[in-house]
Amino acid sequence: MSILINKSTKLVVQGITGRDGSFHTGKMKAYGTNVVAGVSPGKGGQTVHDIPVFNTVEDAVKATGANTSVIFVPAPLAGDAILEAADAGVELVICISEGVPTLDMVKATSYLKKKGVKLIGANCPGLITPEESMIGILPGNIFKKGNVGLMSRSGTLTYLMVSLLTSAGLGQSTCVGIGGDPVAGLYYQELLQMFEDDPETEAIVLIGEIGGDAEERAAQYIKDHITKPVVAFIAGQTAPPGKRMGHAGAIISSGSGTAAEKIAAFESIGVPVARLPIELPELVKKRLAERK
Amino acid sequence: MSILINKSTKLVVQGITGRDGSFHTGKMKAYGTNVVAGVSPGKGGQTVHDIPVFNTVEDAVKATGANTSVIFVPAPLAGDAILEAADAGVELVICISEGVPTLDMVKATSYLKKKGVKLIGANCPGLITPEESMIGILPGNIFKKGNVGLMSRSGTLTYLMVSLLTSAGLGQSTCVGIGGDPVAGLYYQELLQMFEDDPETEAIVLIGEIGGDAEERAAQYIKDHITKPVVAFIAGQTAPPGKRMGHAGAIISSGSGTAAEKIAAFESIGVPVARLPIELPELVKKRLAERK
Amino acid sequence: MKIHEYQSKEIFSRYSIPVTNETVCYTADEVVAATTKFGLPVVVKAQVLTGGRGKAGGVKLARTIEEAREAAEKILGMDIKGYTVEKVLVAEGVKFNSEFYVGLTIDRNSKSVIFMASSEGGVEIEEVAKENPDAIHKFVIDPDLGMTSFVARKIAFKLFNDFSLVKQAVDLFQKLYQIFLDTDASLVEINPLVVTDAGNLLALDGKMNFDDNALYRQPAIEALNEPDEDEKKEIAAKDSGLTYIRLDGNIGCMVNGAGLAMASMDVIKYFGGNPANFLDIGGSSSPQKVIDAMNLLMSDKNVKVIMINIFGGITRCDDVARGLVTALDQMKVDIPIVIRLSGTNAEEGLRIISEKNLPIVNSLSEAAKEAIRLVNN
Amino acid sequence: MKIHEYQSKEIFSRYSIPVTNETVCYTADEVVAATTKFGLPVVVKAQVLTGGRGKAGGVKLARTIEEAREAAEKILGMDIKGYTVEKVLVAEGVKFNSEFYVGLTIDRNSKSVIFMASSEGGVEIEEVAKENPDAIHKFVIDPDLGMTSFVARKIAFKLFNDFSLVKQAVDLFQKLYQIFLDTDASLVEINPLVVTDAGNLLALDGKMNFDDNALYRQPAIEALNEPDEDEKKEIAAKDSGLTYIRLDGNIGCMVNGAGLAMASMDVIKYFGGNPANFLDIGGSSSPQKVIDAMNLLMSDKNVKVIMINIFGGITRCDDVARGLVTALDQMKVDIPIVIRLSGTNAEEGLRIISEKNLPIVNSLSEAAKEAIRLVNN
Repeated sequence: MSILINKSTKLVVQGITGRDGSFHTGKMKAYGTNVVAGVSPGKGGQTVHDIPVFNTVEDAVKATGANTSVIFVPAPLAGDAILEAADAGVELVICISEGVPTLDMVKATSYLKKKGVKLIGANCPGLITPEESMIGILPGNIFKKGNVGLMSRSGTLTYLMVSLLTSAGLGQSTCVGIGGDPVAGLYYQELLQMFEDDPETEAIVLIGEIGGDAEERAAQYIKDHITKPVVAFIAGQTAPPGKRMGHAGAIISSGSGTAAEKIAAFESIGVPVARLPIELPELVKKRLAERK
Repeated sequence: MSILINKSTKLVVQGITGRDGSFHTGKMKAYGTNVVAGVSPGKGGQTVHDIPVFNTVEDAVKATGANTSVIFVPAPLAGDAILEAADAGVELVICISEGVPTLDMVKATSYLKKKGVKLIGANCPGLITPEESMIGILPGNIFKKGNVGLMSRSGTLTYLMVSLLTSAGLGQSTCVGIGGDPVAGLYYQELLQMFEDDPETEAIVLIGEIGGDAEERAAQYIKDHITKPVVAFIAGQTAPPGKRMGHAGAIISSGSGTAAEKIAAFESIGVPVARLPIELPELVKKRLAERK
Repeated sequence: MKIHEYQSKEIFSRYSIPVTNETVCYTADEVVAATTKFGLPVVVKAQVLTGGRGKAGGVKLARTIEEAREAAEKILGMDIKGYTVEKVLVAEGVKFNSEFYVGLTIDRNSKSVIFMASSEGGVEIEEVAKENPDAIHKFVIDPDLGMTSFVARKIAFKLFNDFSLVKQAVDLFQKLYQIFLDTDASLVEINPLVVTDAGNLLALDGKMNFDDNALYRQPAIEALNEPDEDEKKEIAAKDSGLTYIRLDGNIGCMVNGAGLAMASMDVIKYFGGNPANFLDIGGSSSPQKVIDAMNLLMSDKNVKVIMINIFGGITRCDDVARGLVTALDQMKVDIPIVIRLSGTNAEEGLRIISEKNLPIVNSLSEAAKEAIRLVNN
Repeated sequence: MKIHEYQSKEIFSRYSIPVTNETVCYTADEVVAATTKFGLPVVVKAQVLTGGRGKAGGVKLARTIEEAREAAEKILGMDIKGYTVEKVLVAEGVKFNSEFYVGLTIDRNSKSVIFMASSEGGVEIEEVAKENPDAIHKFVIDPDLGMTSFVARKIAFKLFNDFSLVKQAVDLFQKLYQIFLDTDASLVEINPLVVTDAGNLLALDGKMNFDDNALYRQPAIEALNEPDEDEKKEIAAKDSGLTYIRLDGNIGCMVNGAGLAMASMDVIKYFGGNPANFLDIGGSSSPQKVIDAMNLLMSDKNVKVIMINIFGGITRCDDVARGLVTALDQMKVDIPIVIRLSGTNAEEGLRIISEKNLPIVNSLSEAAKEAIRLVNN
């Protein structure tokens, strides 16, 4: 088991003929992800890495039975690409594109909710169920099959954390990068519940960052609904207020959204928070040991 | 039993201070309908027929627990009034207003579907569960409690049909005027299923008219899903093509939507169609007798 | 409400949808002048608010100035289905290699705008619908999404293989949808939409109908209305809250409700009579409406008897009765009247009317039979 | 992106939202002229792209021409939180009897636009939020519905009892929402929205922020941008695909990914160092980006050591390595560099870089410690 994706995931890549789309399709395929189709309007009939390209997602889904889509199109086209994927009947959409206008995401998330389609991102690195399926831009070699579920607003910070976990012998059930934009798809709560319900996941790692109150809400959700051990890390402990740290979300405004507040929220409900990345694996092991 | 409304229906009247709203509120109350609130922006705090008036439907629902709304506002405001009712949490909205722009109805029906709220109308006379609740502009005295479920695209034609049924000793479980506009709320199929599921309804009368293919679709639905006896009547048997007969829907175009086609659709599946209104009660009795 | 081809294409132009170079002309001389301006060949097309002008000879290709003048002289003044041609559209001839159909209308079943597209353009779409329904692609437009790029692209790929045409079509489809919303249209059609020899999409013809219920917020559209004589009467009726359609019989009908009005006509016909009109006085009546309705009925000289059939609901029978009494006081009504009243405030209505000593009947069938008897007297 | 009060109110005016009579001035003489034009009293307000100008003395009421000149002279050139006041807004004094707050922004939790309204206007809304959160009414706007009349009415009735004010507010709220959508705003605020003695709503102040991701389709908004020196550097960086924020330390950081960049700063601080900047070279890197990043780091004279921390994903380590090698060939880099590379194509990257003989470390903690050691040498 795992969450969201596994061996039976059939992936369509939107924007497969672009530089990044093509490159990462190769990487995904090499990892073992079942990439069944690509989409690039006007390039239907071509192939990329031996994968057939279609003009529309609808055509791709009809021809290949794809049930999941990953999006690599330029930001101005990403909102429309998300809508197209949902309209074509996939169950899960992962949007890698960075810089998507917020109002496009407002429209997209509203439509996907109506359609009952799950979204991850935009502006996210994707997700992986190690040794089964990797979707997005994650460096597959650092992941290892195991029992830690991980979710993160960050991309490369996730890789660092995962490589520390893997080095410490802690494999992962599924790792999800939820993205750093103000309006995004699945968030901590939904993923926490999925990991809680997943028999293969024994501990959950939550990697947060400054800005907004998603971590505080997650802490509340953990208190109310989660029985499995959770360990957290918060990036931006030393970030100055009022400056946007890359992610649209990563801004501390008016004395709220600080790392200190988030760390306090977790620690007050017994979720340990690593101060240095390198402390994380030990905290996970400790919590797992306590449980047994 | 009955469908849609009964003794426990708590009604709010939108546009209660207008001429028609006020007049028909009095009629509904006199019939025994449980009218708990009225709405008229800027007139909150007043009363009409001893019924408290609120500025918004939300206020009315919060204060009175109204679960159904009827709308008597001018057509340009009706689309917004439907949205307001659905947003405020009622389960059923009946829009009496006539002349509502079609695109306003497109928006309203889409929103109500998302919210799971039922709509009847616009441009309809309302509905009645005799001796329990009457909502709209129906002349209550012609109805009688019984076992015939009736649905109609027309208003006054319904009254004629009902008075003929009542005179013949055939009471009604619920009678619904679905309205004659191109885009409307509940249609034949949904109501057929409700009557099928209602233990009190023993026979169903469907009153149609020229234009569109709603009757043909209803015939197909009856064939596939309805076990109770159905009798039909189609208005406009002699209407000339290309002329819009009052209802936006009642137009015969390009040789489709004619009464002859609709009558044929019903008769081909064994649903008898009255040629004159006065024939209807006998057909109902005959079908009921055949069943027993 | 309908508008002419040239008016539809003026709206298209305002949204940068490519249309032919063209101008509307009222005389043969103007046609010749326009032809000279555009260069040969030109197409001369009757502008009438009805279909079937092609079959009636209302569209002609002119390869010379003389042919243009001849075409103008033949078409101007021509009668097409009862409409007299008062103006023609002169359009520059265009070379094209394929014809498509695109149209937007309201779909009752999905309760949404529906986009129809077909590679079989240039012929009547109703015929395609009958003979080869699979050749018409239909796309329900989610009102929350609108005509987003991917929807337009999905449609465009059904019609075109060439990606340059797909891109033009996406733009054009999005504009058509915007026009539909902006104008409260009930139909927007391009037939044919052609691919010119230069590889560009072009609207060769255009058609728009509008939602009458929304005209109150579309003054610019309403200003384009050119009602014929019967329609003027219908519009005047509508301004009084009445829906009136003139027919060719002799029994004037006044009914409340469209369904009941149609059923009343059906019953009259069933018993061998001929209704002179459809007249729905609507709900929410006031006495004045009844007076207006009586005036309307009396203005039709064919009417030999008046049959009033009212079933009160939102219409109150006492209002109708009061209006009728006032009308009879104000105007000379020298033909018989048959009345049936029931429903809301029927008793009060019957009491009011009783002073005028009019024949009151108890059922629609009786009313129809009595009206027929009176007209045959 | 932020704009000034006067620019926000110009946008409001374009949508017929009533604002005070006002004009922007750059000199005291202009302020006197504007005062003469409007009549006394006037309010002179600093126009700076930061909050808290009121507390800083940047807003003054002038009851005489002399007071207006004095106010202008005091405010122009004033420093507010590091921003120099270069222009003031002179606004006609208005008599009003109550102040409200209305604002629109994006709500992360509902993933929608949210409308906030409060009867406690005229003070900082953040203070109201802390001290009396119930005084702020919040309404999530369904993106499929938008600010329909009933939604605007629901909000308006929370603020006003007088129906004339409700009607004005409904109109104003609908326009504000339209502005939000039309301009891709991230914040639209009127604080205070006042009721004048004449009983009219009036926007006394206005504030707008915009979604940087959408500026590409908002050229008119982007043209209003007035970046300060640091922001200009940040914008130039962004044009190269880099996100750069200058800080006051001495360890120059080059990291890929915002989260990792923040964590790298945290680790440096944890071990007692001071980062000179936040620099995210983003995903989808090309060698040129690394060259641009190196130039940016070297342009800060405080930087004593450079720490590069790359975890390849969409960023390829070989691209970074190639860029770095080229940069070192092109420019004089006389300070030490500490490098950590892992992830996509890390081996190839390390191979490329090995020719330059740079110190390569294996973990972030090690990198931070090494950088600190080098800076302390």
